[in-house]
Amino acid sequence: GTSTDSPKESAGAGTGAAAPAQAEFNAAMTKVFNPSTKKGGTLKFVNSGDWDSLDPADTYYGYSWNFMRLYGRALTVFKAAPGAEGATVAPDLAKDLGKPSADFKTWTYTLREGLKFEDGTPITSKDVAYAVARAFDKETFPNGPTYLNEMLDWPKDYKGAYKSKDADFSSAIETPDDSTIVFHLKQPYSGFDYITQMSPTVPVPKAKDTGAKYREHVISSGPYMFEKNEIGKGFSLVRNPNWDAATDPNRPALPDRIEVQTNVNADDLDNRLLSGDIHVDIAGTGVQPAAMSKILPDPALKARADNPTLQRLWYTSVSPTVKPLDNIDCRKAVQYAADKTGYQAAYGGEFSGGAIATSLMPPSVPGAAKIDLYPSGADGKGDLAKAKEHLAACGQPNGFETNISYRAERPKEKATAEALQESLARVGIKLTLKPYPQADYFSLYAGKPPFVVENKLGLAVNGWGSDYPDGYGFLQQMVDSRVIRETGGSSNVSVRIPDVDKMLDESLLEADAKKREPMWAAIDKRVMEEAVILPGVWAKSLLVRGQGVTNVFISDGQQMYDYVAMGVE
Amino acid sequence: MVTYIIRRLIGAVIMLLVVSMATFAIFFLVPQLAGATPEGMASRYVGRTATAETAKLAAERLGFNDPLVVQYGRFVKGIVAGAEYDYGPGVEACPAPCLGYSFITRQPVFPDLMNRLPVTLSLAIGAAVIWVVMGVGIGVLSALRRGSVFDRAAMTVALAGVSLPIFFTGLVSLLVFSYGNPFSFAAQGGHYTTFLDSPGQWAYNLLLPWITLAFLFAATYARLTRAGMLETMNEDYIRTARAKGLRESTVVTKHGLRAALTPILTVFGLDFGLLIGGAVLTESAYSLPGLGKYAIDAIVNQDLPKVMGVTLLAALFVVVASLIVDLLYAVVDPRVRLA
Amino acid sequence: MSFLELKDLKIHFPTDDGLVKSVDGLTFSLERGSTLGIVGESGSGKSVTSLGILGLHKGGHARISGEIWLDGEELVSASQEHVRGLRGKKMAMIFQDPLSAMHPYYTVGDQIVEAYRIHHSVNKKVARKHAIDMLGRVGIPEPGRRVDAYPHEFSGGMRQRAMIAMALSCDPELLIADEPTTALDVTVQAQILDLMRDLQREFNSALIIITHDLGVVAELSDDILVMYGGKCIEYGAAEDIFYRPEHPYTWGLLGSMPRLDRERTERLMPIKGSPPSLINIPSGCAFHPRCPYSDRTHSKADTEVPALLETEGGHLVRCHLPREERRSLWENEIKPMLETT
Amino acid sequence: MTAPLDVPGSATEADPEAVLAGADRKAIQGRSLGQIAWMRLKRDKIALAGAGVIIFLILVALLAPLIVKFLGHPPLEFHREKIDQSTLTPKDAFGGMSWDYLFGVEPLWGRDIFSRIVYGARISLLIAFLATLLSVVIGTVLGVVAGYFGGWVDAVISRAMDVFLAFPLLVFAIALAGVVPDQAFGMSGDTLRVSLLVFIIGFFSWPYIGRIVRGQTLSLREREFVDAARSLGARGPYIIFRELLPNLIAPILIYATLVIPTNILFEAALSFLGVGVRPPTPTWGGMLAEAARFYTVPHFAIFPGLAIFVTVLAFNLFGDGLRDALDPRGR
Amino acid sequence: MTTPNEPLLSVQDLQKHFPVTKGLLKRQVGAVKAVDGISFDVFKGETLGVVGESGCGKSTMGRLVTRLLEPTGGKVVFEGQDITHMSQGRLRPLRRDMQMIFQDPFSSLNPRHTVGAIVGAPFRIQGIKTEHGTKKAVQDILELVGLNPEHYNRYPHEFSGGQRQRIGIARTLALKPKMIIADEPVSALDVSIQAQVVNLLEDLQNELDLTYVVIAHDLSVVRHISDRVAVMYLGKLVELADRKDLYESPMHPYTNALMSAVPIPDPARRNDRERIRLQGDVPSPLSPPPACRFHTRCWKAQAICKVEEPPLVELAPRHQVACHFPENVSKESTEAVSA
Ligand SMILES: Nc1ncnc2c1ncn2[C@@H]1O[C@H](COP(=O)(O)OP(=O)(O)OP(=O)(O)O)[C@@H](O)[C@H]1O
Ligand SMILES: Nc1ncnc2c1ncn2[C@@H]1O[C@H](COP(=O)(O)OP(=O)(O)OP(=O)(O)O)[C@@H](O)[C@H]1O
Ligand SMILES: [Mg+2]
Ligand SMILES: [Mg+2]
Repeated sequence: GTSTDSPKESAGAGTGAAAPAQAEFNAAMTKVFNPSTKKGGTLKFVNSGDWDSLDPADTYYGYSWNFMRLYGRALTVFKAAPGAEGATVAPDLAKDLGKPSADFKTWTYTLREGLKFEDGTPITSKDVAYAVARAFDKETFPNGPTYLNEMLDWPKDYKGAYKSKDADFSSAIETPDDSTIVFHLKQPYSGFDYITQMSPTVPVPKAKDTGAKYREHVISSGPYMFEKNEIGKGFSLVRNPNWDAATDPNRPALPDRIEVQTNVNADDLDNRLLSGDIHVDIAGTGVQPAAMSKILPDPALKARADNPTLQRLWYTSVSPTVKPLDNIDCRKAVQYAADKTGYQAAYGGEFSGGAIATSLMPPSVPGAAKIDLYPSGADGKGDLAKAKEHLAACGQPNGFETNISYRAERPKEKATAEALQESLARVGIKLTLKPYPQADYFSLYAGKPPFVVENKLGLAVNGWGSDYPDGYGFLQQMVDSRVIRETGGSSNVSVRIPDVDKMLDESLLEADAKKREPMWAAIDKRVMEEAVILPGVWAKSLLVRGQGVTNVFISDGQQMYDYVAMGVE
Repeated sequence: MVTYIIRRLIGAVIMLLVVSMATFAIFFLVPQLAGATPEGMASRYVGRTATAETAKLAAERLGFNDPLVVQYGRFVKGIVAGAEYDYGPGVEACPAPCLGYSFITRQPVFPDLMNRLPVTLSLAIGAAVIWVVMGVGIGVLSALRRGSVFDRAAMTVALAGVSLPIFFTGLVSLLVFSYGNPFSFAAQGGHYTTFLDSPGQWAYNLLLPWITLAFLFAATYARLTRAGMLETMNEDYIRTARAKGLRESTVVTKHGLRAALTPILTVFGLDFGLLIGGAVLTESAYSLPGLGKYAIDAIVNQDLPKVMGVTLLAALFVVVASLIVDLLYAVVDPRVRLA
Repeated sequence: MSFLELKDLKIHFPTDDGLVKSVDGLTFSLERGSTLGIVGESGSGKSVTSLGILGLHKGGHARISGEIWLDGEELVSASQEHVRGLRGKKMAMIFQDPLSAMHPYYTVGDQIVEAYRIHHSVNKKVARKHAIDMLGRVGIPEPGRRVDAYPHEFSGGMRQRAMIAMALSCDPELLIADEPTTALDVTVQAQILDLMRDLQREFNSALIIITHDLGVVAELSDDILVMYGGKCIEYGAAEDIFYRPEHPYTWGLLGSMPRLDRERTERLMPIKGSPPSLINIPSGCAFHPRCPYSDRTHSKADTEVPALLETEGGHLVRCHLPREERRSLWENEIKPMLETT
Repeated sequence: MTAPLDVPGSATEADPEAVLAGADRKAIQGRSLGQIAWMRLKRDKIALAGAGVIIFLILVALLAPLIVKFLGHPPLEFHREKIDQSTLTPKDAFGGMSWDYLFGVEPLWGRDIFSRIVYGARISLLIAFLATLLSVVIGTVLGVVAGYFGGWVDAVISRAMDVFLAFPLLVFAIALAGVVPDQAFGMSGDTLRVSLLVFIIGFFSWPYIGRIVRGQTLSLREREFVDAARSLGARGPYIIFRELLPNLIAPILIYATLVIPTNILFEAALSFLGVGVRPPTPTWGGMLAEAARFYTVPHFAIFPGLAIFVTVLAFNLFGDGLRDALDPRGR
Repeated sequence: MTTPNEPLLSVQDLQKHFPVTKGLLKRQVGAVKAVDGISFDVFKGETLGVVGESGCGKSTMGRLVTRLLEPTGGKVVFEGQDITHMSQGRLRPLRRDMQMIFQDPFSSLNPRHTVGAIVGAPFRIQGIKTEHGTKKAVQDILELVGLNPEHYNRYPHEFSGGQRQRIGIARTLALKPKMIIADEPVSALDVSIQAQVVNLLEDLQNELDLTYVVIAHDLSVVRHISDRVAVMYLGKLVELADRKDLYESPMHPYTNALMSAVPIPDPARRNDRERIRLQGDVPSPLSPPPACRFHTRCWKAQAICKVEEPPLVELAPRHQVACHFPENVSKESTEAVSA
C-alpha cells in the first residue's frame, strides 16, 4: 500500500466475448469496450511522472504492476476481465493457483512447461526463487513491496541474494526441482495467491542480474521485451520472440510495439490524449482539472471517459498527540465541522475526486460496511451545531488554533487544506497551512511523531490506497500503531489504538475469508470512534479512453485500464 | 595567453568549488539545522515501506553518517578520480567526472546531464540566434533613427518585453498558439525531437519556446544595442571616419557597430552561459526535458546528486562562456590584454 | 574668389534648454598655401565651425545657413553625398585628441589605408605601401613595422603624427587642424608644429589651425581670426593682431598671457567674468558685459550688435568704440602695460 | 595709472556679480543636482506615468483591506456557489466577471480574483522593496568597501560577485526556498516566508548593485575632491560617508529602481514554482501557477499576469526616466 | 625675496616607486619610478615652480609632500618635523599648515556639496570652532577669493571653471595654511580666466604671507609666478635655480630645449628664434634610461652620460644642475665640480 499512487494486482487473459460496447460514459467499467483480436500497431503510453523503477523487485506503483505484466510474468496474475472478475487471481507462470498446506503455512506452485526468457534460456523455479531472494535486499531495491520479506520464514540474519550470497534460504523458499517452488510462511495466510501476483515473483536470471542497474534492462519473461530504455525520457518494448502464447492464456499480446514517454507535462498529456495523439495516460489517476472542465460539459468527450472508484481513501490524520486534539471531543468537533463537499471539490469533484467518505474502507473493498459516525448534515457541509457542542465539551467553546500540513507539490492537498481551513473556521477552529516537501513529508515532517508534536501539526492531509483488494491490505499500513516510528517515515501518523493492533493480529489468524471480513469493518468502526482519521473522499478517477484503442476495460484488480489486454486498431 | 587561460581555469575551479559547497550546504546543512538525522534524511530514499533498519542501512550506504566535510570530500573526489557504487551484485565504477548517482533513480548523474544537455542547447541556441538577430537589428535601426516612429514603437515593445514574466508569456502563447485551438501553428509543450532524428520536427517543436525566450532577450538586447550604438556614434572616431569621407553605411557598420557590439558580447556570453545551465522557467512552462526541468524535478525529489550535477554544470557553462567571451574580446578589441 | 570662403555661416543647435547659437554669422576667406589661425576661448564655436566646413553637421539636428565656398563649389546647399566625396580628398581634418579620434579596433595602417582607398581605387597592397610612405613622411620611425600597430600602442606624439598622415593621405587641399597640439607636451608640440609647417609648404594646401594658444597661432598663421560667442570679433594678418589689435577682447587675451620671452610683468591683466553661454548671448555686443569700455559706447553696447568693419588692409574689427579711441587706448594704455618689466 | 583690464582691488578684482553675469544664471540659480533632475523628470511624461502607477500600486497595497471592503470580497472567502461543482470552473461566462466580482472568481473555490490581486500587490511590493533594500545595502556596503579599499579586499569581493553572477540563481533559490523548514530563525508562517524570500532575492541580487557601486567608487576615488578631503586630514569614514556616498546616491537610486522590477519578477517566478509565500496568502506568481492548472479559464491567468506586467513596466518606465534625469550623459 | 635660513619644507632624496604587478598573486614585475630621488628646500614666503613634461613625476612629488602618498624612500621635513612616515592621525594637525590646490576644477569639488559645505569642510574635519560660526568664516573666505558670499548655498555646477577654481582655493585658505602646493592650478582654464587665478594667487600670497609650490607644465606661467624654478625629467630634478637665472641662462640642455620649444606669441620672432628640437618622446618611467636619463634625447650626450649619473650640484650661486655638460657655465665652476 502506499500513500501515493497505489499498486494493485493484475489481470488475467482473455478479453472475453462481451458484446461491443457503445461509446458512452463508463462504457469500459463493466464491459470490454471496442473488443478486437487484431494484432499489430503501436500502443503509445505517456506518463506525466516517472517510474520508481522498472525492476520488478523495486517498483510499487499500481500502474507499474499493471504495465509490468507486458514484460514480466509472476507466478499468478489478476484476470484480464472487466469489473469484479478482474480482481480474481489466475495462474500465470504457475500451472495452477498455489496449493496451500492444511495450515496455510506452506504454498506450492508448479511452473508451466516451455517457459523462456527473452534470450531463450528456460525459466525455472530457481529463477523465481532468486528473484524473491534478491528482492529481499531493500537497500538495493528500496521501493518494492516487502510482503514476502515479512511473511516468509527467512533464516535469521538473511540479507538477500547479494549480501548473503550463498546462504541457504530453504527455510523460506524451496525449489525441489526446476518446475516446483515451495514457500514457507511464518504465519498462516490464506490469501497468498494475491501476494504471488506481485512483481517480486517475476523471475530474474541470476546470470543477467545487475542489481540496481537491472532496471535499465529487465530480462523479459512476457510477450514484450525492452528495445530501448532512456530513463527519465521513456522507453519502447517490442515483441519477445521467445515468448510462447501457448504457455500464456492470460495475454492476448495484440500490439507489435509499445512506446512509453515519461515526464510529460500533465496538461499536455491530457490534451494529447484527447486529441488522439497518444493512447493511454499510464498513471491511471485521471485527468487534470483543466481537461476535466473540457470533458464533462462536452457529451462527445464525456462518452470517451470512464469514472472508476478506487480502493483509495483521501483523508486527513487528526493527531491525538497535539493539544487540544488529545481530547476526543475536540477531534469530534473537527469531524463534524469539516465540509465534506469542499473536500470532494479539492480532489476534483464527484467525478475526478470521488465519493464523500464517511469511514475508512471504500465500498469496493470486500467487507466494507456503511459506517457514518459523524454525519455531516443533509448538504454534506458539516454539522456545525454538533461541532460546537463537542467544542464546548472539549473546553474550547470558541474554537482553537492548530496547523494543517500537506505536501507542497500536490495542488489537491493544498486545496484540501484550504477547504478545511475555511470550513473549520466556521466553528472557530483556526488552521494554519504548512506545506512540506513531498519527498520528506513522512520522513521528516508529518510522519515524524516528535515533529508533529513540536510543530503542532494537529491535522495532516494524507491518503492511502490498497495494494490488493483485501481489508488487511487496505487497513494495516493506515491503522497499525506499530508501524509508527519515532524517527519518522510511516504514513500512519495518528492511529494509536491498542485495540486495533490486537484486532489486526487476530484477523490474520483467521483463515476463513468470510469470517475475516466483518473483522475489517469492526476495525474501521473502532478507528472512527476515536476520530483520529477524518475521512475525505473515496477516490475516483476520470479516465479517458485513447482513440483507436481496442479491448479497453477497467478491472477491479487494477482500478484503471488493464494494459495487458489492450490493442490498437 | 596560455598562462592566462590556465589562470582563469584555476579561478574557475575555485569558483565551482564554492558553488558546489554552497549547494551541498543547502541540502545537508539546512535540513540538519532543521533537525534531520542521517536516518531521517536517508529515509527519503528508501521507499515507502522501509523499516528503520533499512533507513539506517541506506544512511550508511549514502554515507550520511560521516561528517559533512568527509561527504563533501567524497563528492569532489568522485569528480576528480571517479568513484565506485554498490549496485548489489557488484560494484560499478563511475569514471571521472563522476557527479555521483541519483539517490532515487540510482542512475549516474553525468550521463543524465549529457542526455538533457542537447535539449537545453537546442533551446538556447535557437533562441539565441533569433534574439541576437532581432535584438541587435532592431537596436541598431532604432539608434540610427532615433526619435522616429519606428524607434519609439520598437522601444515600447522592448520595454514591454522585458516586463513580461516568461512563465506568463509561455502560458499565454501555449493558450493562444497551441493546445489544439484554431490559431495554433506550434507544437504543444513537452515535445522534443532530436535534431538528428528530424530537423523539421525539432524546429517545429521548439518554435514556441524559442520565440518566447527570444522575445524576452531580444527586448533586452534591442535596448542594450540601441544605447550602445547611440554612445558609439558619438565617439570621436566616428567623426574621424566621417571626416575621411567614408560612406555612412560603412561608418555605421565597420566603425560603429563593431565597437557597439563588443560590450554586448559580454552580456551575451553570460546570458548564454546561464541559459545553457538551465532555462528553468522556459523549460517548466513548456515542459521541455532539458537541464532546467531536470533541476526542478531533482529539487522536488530532494535528489541531491542531481541538483549538484546541474548546478555545477550550469556554473561551468557560465565560467566557460565568460572565458570564451574574454578571449574573444581580446581578439575583437586589441586594447584588451590578457594578463 | 578665394579658395575657401565662408559667408555669414550660422550653425545653431536646438536643444532642450534652448537654441545654441554655436556659430552665428561667420565670414572669412582663405587662399591656398596660406594659414589661418582661429583663436578663442572654450565654447566660442571653433570646433563647430570646422566641422561645419567639412559638412559633418549634415544629417544631424543642426540648423545651418549661410554659404561655404570651397574651390568654387558651394557646400551648404550641396548634397550630403557630394560633400562626403570631398571629405578626405579635398578637405581633411586633424582632431585634438588622437587617441579617441582613432578607432581603437583597427591598426593605424588600416585606418590610413581606408582613408586612401575611399578616393583611390587601388588594391590593398598599394594602399598599404602608401600608408607606410605617409607614416615615414610624418616622421614615424620604422614605418614598415609601425603600420601594423594599434593606436593605443603609440605614444601621444606618434598618434598625432599618424592622425596627420591619415589626414594627408589623399593630398587634401584644405587641412583643418582642431587644437592639434593641446594634448601634447611642449617638446612634442614643437615637433608637430614644425611638421605641419613643413608639410603645408610641401603640399601647398590651405591650413586652418584652431587653438586657444596665441603662441601656436603666432608660430604658424598668416592670418588670425578671433572668435567670441560664435562670432568673429577681430580678423587680420598675424602682425596686425599681435602688434595692432583693436578689439578689447584681443587686448584681454594678450594681457592675460604670461610670456616666456619677457621678464615677468608685475601683474597679468585678465578679462573679468567668464565667456557667455551660447544660448543666451548677451544682447548687443556679446562682449559688453566683460568689456571695461562698454560705458564709452553711448549705451550702444547692449542694444546694437556692432558690425565687423574693415579698419585698414584686411584688418576687421567688431567694436562700437570709435577707431581713434581704440587706437589711442591700445597705444597709450594697453601696450605699455604689456611691455612693462 | 588705471589698468583698464584689471579691476583694482587685488584679490576681489572680479566683481562677483559681474563674474556671474556672463552666463544666464537665472535658470539654474540655487538648484542642487537633485532639483535639476527633478525638473527633467517632470518633463518626462512617460516616467511620470510610471511613477503614477507605482504610487497607485503602493496605495492599493496599503489600502488593500479598504479597497476590498468596498469593491470585493475577502480574499480568502469561498464562493462555491459561483462554481460549477462538477467541472469546478466558474458557472458564469467570462470567469464570473461582474460588478460584484470585478475580475471574476477563481475556479475551485470561487474566491474573488480582484481582491486576491489587490492583496497580492502587498506581497509583491513588500518583497520587492525589502529585497531591493537588502541588496542595495549589501551591494552598497561591499561595493564601496571594494572600490574604496581596493587591493585584496577588492579582489575578494569582486570574486564573490563573479561567483554570484555565475550561479544558476533560480535553481539555487528554489532549492533554498524549498528546504528551509517551516519554523526557523524565530519566525514562522508568512513572516518567515517573506523574510526568506527577501533574503534570497536580496542576497542574490546584490552583486548587480555591488558592481555598479564599486565601479562608481573606483572612479570617484580618483576624483580630486577625495584627495582634497584627505589632504584636509579627513578619515576613511568621513570620506566614505560625506564625500563618496552623496555621489553614489544617484546611481544607487537608478539601479534600485531598475532592480525592483527584476525582483518582482523573481518573486513571481519563485511563487510560480511553488516555493514562494504559502497559500492561501495570495500572490501573483502563485495565482499564475494555479491558473496554469485551470488554463481553460483564461481570465484566471490574465489578471495576475497583467498585474505583474503593469507593475514591472511601471518600475521600468520610471527607472528609465530616472536614469535619464539623473545621468547627464543620458541625453 | 628674503630667504630665511630655515626652510619651511625640506625634501631629501625623495622616492616613490609604484609597483607594477602581474598575475593572481600580484607578483611584482617592476616599478614605475615616478619620483626617484629628488631633494630641494622651500623657504618661507617664496614660490617654487616645478616644471617638466607629462609623466615626469610632478604630481607624484606634490602628493608625496602632502603625504597623500607614502614615500618609498627619502625624507620630507615640514617645519622641522619629519613627516615622511608620520601616521595620518599625527599628521592631521599639521595639515592645517600645508594645503593643496588641484588641477581640475571640475573633479576637485564634490558636486553634491554646496559651496558652503566645501569651503567649510576644513573646519569640520579639523574640528575647528570659529568665532562667529563656520558660516561667517566661510563667507569671509569666499569674499577673500572674489566670490559672492551669498553663493554659500550654491552647488559647484552652477559656477564657471574659474569660479570653481576660486572655490578650491578658498577651501585651502580656510585653515590659514603656511604653505600651499598647487598642482597645475590653471592649466584647465581658459587664458582669460587663467590670468584671474594667477593674479589671485599672487595677491593671496602677499596678503597672507603664503609659501607656494606651484606645479605646472606651462613654462610661461611658472616664469610669471615663481621665485625659484625646479625642472624635472623622468622622476629626477635636473635643474633648480632662481627664476631669472634659469630662464636667462639655463644650464641643463633639457631646460634649454624645453624653453625653446615654447611657442612665442610674437609673429615677428617665428623665424628668428634659435630652436632646439628634441627628438622623440619622454621614455617610459617603467624602464628609464640608465645614468643620465636625458641622454637618449640629448644632443650633447657622450659616453659618460650613459654610464654615470650626474649629481645635482650647485654650479653657480643658488643654481643647481645635474649634467655632465652644462651650458652657460663659467669655466671655474665646471672645474670646481670635476675636481
Ligand atoms: N551637437 C551639438 N548640440 C548642441 N550644442 C553643441 C553641439 N556641438 C557643439 N555645441 C555647443 O556649441 C558651442 C561651441 O562648441 P565648440 O566645440 O565649437 O567650442 P570650441 O570653441 O571648439 O571650444 P573648445 O576650445 O572647448 O574646444 C558649445 O557651447 C557647445 O556646447
Ligand atoms: N598610482 C599610481 N600607480 C602607478 N603609477 C603611477 C601612479 N601615479 C602616477 N603614476 C606614474 O608615475 C609617473 C609620474 O606621474 P605624475 O602624475 O606624477 O606625472 P606628472 O608629472 O604629474 O604628469 P602630468 O603633467 O601628466 O600631470 C607616470 O608615469 C604615471 O603613470
Ligand atoms: Mg573645440
Ligand atoms: Mg600631474
